[in-house]
Amino acid sequence: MAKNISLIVIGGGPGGYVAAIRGAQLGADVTLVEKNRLGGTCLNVGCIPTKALLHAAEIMEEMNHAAEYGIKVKPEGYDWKQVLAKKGAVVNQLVGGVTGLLKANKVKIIEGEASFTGAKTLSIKKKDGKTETLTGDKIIIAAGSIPAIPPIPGVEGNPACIDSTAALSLENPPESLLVIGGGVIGMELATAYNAFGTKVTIVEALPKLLPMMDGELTATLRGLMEKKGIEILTDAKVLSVGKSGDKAEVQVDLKGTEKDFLAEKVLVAVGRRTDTAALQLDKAGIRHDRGKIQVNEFMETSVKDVYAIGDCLGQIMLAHIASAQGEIAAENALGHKAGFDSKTNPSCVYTVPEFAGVGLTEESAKEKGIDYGVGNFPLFANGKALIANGGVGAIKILYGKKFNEILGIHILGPRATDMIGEGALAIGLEATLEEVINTIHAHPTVTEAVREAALAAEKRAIHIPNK
Amino acid sequence: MAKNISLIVIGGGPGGYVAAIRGAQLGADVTLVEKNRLGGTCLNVGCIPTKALLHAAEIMEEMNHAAEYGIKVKPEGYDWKQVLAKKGAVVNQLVGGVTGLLKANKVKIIEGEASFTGAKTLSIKKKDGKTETLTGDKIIIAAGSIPAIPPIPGVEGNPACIDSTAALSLENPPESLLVIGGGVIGMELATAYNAFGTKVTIVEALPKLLPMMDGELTATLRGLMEKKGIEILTDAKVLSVGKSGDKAEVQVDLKGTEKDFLAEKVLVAVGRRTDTAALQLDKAGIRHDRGKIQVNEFMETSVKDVYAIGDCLGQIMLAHIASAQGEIAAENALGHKAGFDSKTNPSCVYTVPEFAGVGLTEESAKEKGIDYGVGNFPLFANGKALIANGGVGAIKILYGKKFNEILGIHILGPRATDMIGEGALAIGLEATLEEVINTIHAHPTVTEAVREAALAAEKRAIHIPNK
Amino acid sequence: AAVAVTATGRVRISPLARKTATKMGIDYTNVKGSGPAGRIVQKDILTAAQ
Ligand SMILES: Cc1cc2nc3c(=O)[nH]c(=O)nc-3n(C[C@H](O)[C@H](O)[C@H](O)COP(=O)(O)OP(=O)(O)OC[C@H]3O[C@@H](n4cnc5c(N)ncnc54)[C@H](O)[C@@H]3O)c2cc1C
Ligand SMILES: Cc1cc2nc3c(=O)[nH]c(=O)nc-3n(C[C@H](O)[C@H](O)[C@H](O)COP(=O)(O)OP(=O)(O)OC[C@H]3O[C@@H](n4cnc5c(N)ncnc54)[C@H](O)[C@@H]3O)c2cc1C
Repeated sequence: MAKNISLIVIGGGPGGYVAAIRGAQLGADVTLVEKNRLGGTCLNVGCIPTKALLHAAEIMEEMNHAAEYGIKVKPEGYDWKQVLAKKGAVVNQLVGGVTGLLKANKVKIIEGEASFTGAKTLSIKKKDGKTETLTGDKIIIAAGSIPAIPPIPGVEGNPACIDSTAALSLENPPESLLVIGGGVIGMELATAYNAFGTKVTIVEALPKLLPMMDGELTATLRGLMEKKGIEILTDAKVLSVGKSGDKAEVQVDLKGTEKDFLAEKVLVAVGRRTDTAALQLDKAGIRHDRGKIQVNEFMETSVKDVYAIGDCLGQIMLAHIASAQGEIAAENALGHKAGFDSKTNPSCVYTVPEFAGVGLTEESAKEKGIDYGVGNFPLFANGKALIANGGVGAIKILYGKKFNEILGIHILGPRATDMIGEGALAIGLEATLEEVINTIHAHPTVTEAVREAALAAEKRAIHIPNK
Repeated sequence: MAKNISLIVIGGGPGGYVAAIRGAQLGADVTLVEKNRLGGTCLNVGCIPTKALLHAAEIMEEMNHAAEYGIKVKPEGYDWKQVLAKKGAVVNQLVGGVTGLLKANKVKIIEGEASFTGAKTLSIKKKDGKTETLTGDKIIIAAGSIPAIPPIPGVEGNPACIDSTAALSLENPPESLLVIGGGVIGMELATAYNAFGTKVTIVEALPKLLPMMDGELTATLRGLMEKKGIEILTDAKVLSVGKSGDKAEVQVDLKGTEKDFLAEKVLVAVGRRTDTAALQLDKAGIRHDRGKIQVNEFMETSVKDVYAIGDCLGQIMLAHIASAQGEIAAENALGHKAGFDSKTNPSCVYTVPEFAGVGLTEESAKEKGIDYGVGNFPLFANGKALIANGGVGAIKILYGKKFNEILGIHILGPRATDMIGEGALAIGLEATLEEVINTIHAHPTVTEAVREAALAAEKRAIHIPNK
Repeated sequence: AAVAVTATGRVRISPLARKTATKMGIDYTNVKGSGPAGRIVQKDILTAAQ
């Protein structure tokens, strides 16, 4: 019997564990090295715990609106310990699931930190104190990322300043929270704590929140969040963080004028940086740009047989991208040929309502000089949305003027993050407006509004007047 | 200027009002005749009020589980008047919307009942008592349907026996409810009243509930509903309905043995029949099968220039089908050419969790002798579903063995009715497993499980072991 | 229906139609598409095969 190819995967996040499983499926002897907890950022301190917290927040909000629907409840606040316990239970169940799946796929797990000592040799500082040398036919790096600390005076070492990880395990919702950064993480945690009664202020240096998302719908979302009492400042730069009693005092430059804000906690959510320092990439000769590993579309690094995927590339930092790249790297490592293409990549923001987009935004279409048209449909004209959230939100389709091909779909509304699946498939299959229109959309659903947005593009929407 | 084509639409439901708007968009002078309320069954006593009631029911259920998520509420029951008021407000808003849209499209509305007096002439018995004769270049019949009363002794005239319309406006949730018929309407109203504390029993004559839906997932749903305390009997025939005090006594034949059930109300939900008696179809020579109007794929009846759509065909009785056919009929009436194809038609059931399917079920694939394979993915292995409902449900993909083309997608789980949009598009675009797999599905969403089901079909699912 | 070949010379064809054409050895570049926006669907390939 021929010897199996040996594959080492560094990192057990959604990039690494998926690569390990896919590698095992394709017949490799797989070893996975993880220095912390299986599941990585995503399962332990990222996607999953934020969404668990947001789910509790959503129930909290729903309680407050129950009377409108004729459901009588006396809201009695929350039991924060139980909120965290439920979140922890979900995380543990999923981490347990991943552990079980790795075992079922006969992946060998080493608990420890890997560093390169040569092109294909690793030294593992194990949790049990021992050091092990490891070498494999193929290596996939999936080392992920950690919160970036911005060079703002007074942030580092300040106990009032927390990162997203700490924000997911606070002892109690703070009475006030200032969020530095209006990206996805900042907006989601702002949404969650706002529901738990925290006074939230978001400070974003750029003129626009959520850089990946369509600007028009982002503006609508901003208005909705402000209506809920979240204060949002854009074009606003945090100058420094100081102390005032047991609170943080945050100096903000608001287009030239300085303003001070007091907050019990300051969430620093300005981005994430790759966690590649410990890897000693240079010893292997792996090309990187200040810690961001460079790869081609096959996820190959500059060193033969070494691949890299996910957040440690410092490009699109999303769990499903890490997983998609993980499958691709494993396939290429095992002699298949697959390339990565981000065109069907959905971006989701778990605000209330949810926000999701795929393909080009109006901003990116303009930037690329594409001749595009827009179909817009407001959700107040959609029966299901009206029932679900009073009809708040809208759907927007961008299409190419020449062939009517779908360039982008953007959804702000209930269930947006799941409805975007249709949009991604439409873009993947190079569908045109006609094909979306010819697909029957069930009544009463929010997806009907996707079809209506396509109809609106052709000035023949049924449930709104066509301008 | 050339005279516009005149188009008469009979019926203002989702078939008729959509046909009227589409006709107006294409330049016709449109008159719509409605004997009752604009919006038809769907808006007034169908899709919309049931979903509004179910939304309240869902909040009710959520309250009971809030503590698990750390949200402290004291459930204090419901205010039924407010439940109905909220439902009524949604209905009125949507009916108002339709009325406004018809006006904006310059559709002339006549309140009255239409009957044919000749091939293309109608007599309208108006609400104001007058009679008007109407004739048009083109006529679209969208007369819809009404609840069928089965020939069960003791049902007709029995005040304890109600139809779906009455079930949507009860003075109070009954203490007990026996539902005759395990179709969509029966299952949805059972779900709603169960949440409001009614003791519900469903009696279905056939061996299977929900005839349109995939059997395996239907069985799962049945188990979930039974766990909630709903009693479900299949292969069970109601023999007669009698009285016992102020309750109805229902005699049921359970595979040979007779059993009696007491219930405060008996919901008769055995199906619907076309509402075409008043139309006097024979006077126009329109071919029909006991009131079901016969049409071809262009929605043309046997009489030139007369079209029929929606429930009055007695075929697929769904609002989105009526609307789709309405657009097609209007286009054909106005000189375009469009054919109706039901292959992308999604079927949705608003139970908890939701249930939706598109394309072939396993039953129909077998019946057609198609060589199919199945990919199955349970939602307990999906992070978002785990957060949303504890991971209850599953996704199932049927594909052709020869080309891997998607034949059917079936979803039991949170948000199923909106997620089926991706499935319908996949079938409409003749996608294969590969395209679904190559489409990136966002994390954490329930739609990831659609991709996993496709992976499972190829024995390479990531988050479950592959058998 | 429009011709399925776009101005850029690409053929608009459904995945199932493409697989069917490959399996049956049919050159689909000149097949007329009957799907929405002129996309070639499986039916067109089966018709062309006759
Ligand atoms: C608060 C928050 C919310 C988020 N929400 C979402 C969301 O909703 N959707 C979404 O798509 N993305 C979300 N993300 C981003 C997502 O978590 C990441 O994109 C994803 O985890 C990246 O996966 P990865 O496998 O590349 O890296 P990671 O998940 O970071 O995993 C890397 C793993 O490698 C290990 N490791 C690193 N170096 C070594 C070494 N030298 N030796 C051994 N082990 C090592 C680490 O311990 C870690 O476990 C969120 C992130 C945060 C912080
Ligand atoms: C409880 C319930 C729940 C439902 N839920 C759903 C669901 O979730 N999703 C879904 O897709 N479908 C659902 N349906 C089915 C849906 O309501 C029908 O398929 C849809 O309304 C059919 O539309 P239509 O326009 O053909 O007929 P209808 O909506 O029945 O409209 C016909 C209209 O024509 C009028 N009319 C009839 N005869 C004449 C005449 N001679 N002159 C003038 N006017 C006339 C009637 O008054 C009526 O307003 C549900 C039905 C019920 C009863």
